Amino acid sequence: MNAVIDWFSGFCMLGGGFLCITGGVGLLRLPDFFSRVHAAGVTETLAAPLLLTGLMLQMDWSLDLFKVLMILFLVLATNPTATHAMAKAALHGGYLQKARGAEHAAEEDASSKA
Amino acid sequence: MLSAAIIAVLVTMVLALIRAFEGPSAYDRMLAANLFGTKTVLLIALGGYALSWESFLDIALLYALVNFVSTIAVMRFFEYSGMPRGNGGEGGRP
Amino acid sequence: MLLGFLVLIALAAIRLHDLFAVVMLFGVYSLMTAALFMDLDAVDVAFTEAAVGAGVTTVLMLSSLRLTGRWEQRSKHSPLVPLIVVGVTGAALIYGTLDAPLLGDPNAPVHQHVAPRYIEQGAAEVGMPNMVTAVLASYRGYDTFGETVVIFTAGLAVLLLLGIQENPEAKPGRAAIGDQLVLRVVVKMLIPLILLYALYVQFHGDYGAGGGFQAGVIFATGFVLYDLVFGEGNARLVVPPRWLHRLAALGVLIYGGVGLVSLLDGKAFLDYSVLSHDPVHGQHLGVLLVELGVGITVFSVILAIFYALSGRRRVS
Amino acid sequence: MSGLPGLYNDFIAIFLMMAGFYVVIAQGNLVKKLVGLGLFQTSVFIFYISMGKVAGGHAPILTDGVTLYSNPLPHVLILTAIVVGVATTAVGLALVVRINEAYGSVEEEEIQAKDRAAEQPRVVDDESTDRGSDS
Repeated sequence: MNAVIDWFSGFCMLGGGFLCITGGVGLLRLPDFFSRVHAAGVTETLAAPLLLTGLMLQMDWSLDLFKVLMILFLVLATNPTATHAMAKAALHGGYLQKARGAEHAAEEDASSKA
Repeated sequence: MLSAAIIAVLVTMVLALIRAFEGPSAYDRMLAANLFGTKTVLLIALGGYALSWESFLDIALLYALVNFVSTIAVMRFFEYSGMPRGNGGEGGRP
Repeated sequence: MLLGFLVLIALAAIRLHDLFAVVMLFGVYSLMTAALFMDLDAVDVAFTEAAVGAGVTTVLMLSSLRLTGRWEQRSKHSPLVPLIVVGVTGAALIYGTLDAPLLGDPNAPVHQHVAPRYIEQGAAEVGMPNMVTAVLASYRGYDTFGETVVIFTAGLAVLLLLGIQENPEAKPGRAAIGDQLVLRVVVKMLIPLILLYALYVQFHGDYGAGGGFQAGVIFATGFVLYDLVFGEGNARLVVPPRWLHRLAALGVLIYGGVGLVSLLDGKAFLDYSVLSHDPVHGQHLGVLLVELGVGITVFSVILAIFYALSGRRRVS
Repeated sequence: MSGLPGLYNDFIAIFLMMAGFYVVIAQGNLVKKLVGLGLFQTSVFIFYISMGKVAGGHAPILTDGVTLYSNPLPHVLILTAIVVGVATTAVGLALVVRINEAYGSVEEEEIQAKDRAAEQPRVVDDESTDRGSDS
């Protein structure tokens, strides 16, 4: 039984870590703000719970376990909300039009170079 | 496994920090700062367990809260407070 | 590693001219410092730094940036002279540290004088596991009283300078962030949790990390969040500004009152052992009351400062 | 990370302190100066907390079976200093806001220029009246 739990916790940790890095790379490499929000928000929402579940599986029964659960819920509640609110704020600020304009300019640049 | 996860979190923090430095628009910076904060929460939770710090989970909980509050604050004051936004989201200089 | 992050962020903060980004980076920087404090065993300090540095300072700076404008002008002076001054000072300081005790050296002079007494006798004399709280509220109660009065005075100064303006536009029932439905629902769920957590920090401070300073800040953060999302009108219905002045004074009064009680009972000012038959129990009660006073003052001062700064309208 | 070479923390603290110092003396924007002061403050905190660390020590919360604790005294000092720090920063921000309302700017150079401009006409007036009386 213990071996199974260890194995599963290791799997959670590795998966979480992998998703974490994916989100970071996405944040860095994707071209505009909305796709970056997507990368950061979506991976984060899965990565943080995975890592915390992995942690919980390694811990003993105690108050600390409950606290990790609280953190998990908090992260799950706040994180998608924050990214959603940010995306909406960007829409509200008219970022989309500007981004489109910039994209057109970039495309024109590219075509003129080519 | 634990150390692998910690390293992954640290790497992500570096990536987010780079985006926060460059981040052409203010929204990018907000996003990167938020991601960085969440990663700090994870780092404290995992690292605190690995190094057996004292009451690290209280701190992680507080971090998650504070991170959320400051993200909301940035958004409210940046976007919804009627600031003159001559060059709103762009990274250009006045 | 963490220190490297700190250096990077500091350098970036110097270089950037977008003050919004600078303030955001400063929040991140505070989080990093707090993580560093965790590593150096300073749990309570990390707690305070996270709540204050990353939360409250960022919010206050942002709300004043809104008034003063976002862009910084490039300086016309050459940076050479300041760089030389800074370089010379830094070199002198580094020369000074060469004789300093190494990090973690148990024989350093700092650890020789009063600290052993706090560590060895603290449990018997004050009777609470968290030494930081014991030293803060009992052994060094005078200092802490002074700090509380300083905070109170700072709150007074801000109120004198700015005052809390009534804003005719901010009616109750008008949300600040227009169309963010999801945000409003989540925040509404979150705020009771924050307040509950603040109370936990306040009264758990004897046993674990926490105490009056942190709890006051977190409690204020809860209301600040409410103000941010639901608008000033609503927040001021919940906690009217004129209460805050009285609450701030009340906190200091509780602290001073505890001191006076022990003075009247024939012991020194802020010697809590008279509060109960058993000296240790008296200490416990005294620390609890004093922390409560500190918490109330910090909460009301920070909320008052926030109201004053965020309620200010742009002139012109 | 407890095994870092001994003076590394001090060096970083000094570097950060100098960074804050540089911002305060070299850059003109008053809000940025406050951020610089914040950097300066934090470096002092880091210095104090590193001072209180004992190698192999435990956080100063009594636990069964632990005998070696880090020094609680610096923690207490810094804990209060942080909260006082935010209060003083708030006073600084309030002053900046008032300055902005009075001068319409938070750049040091512009404020000084306006001060000089406010003083200049009086001087000019004096001179002109002097000349007037001479002639």
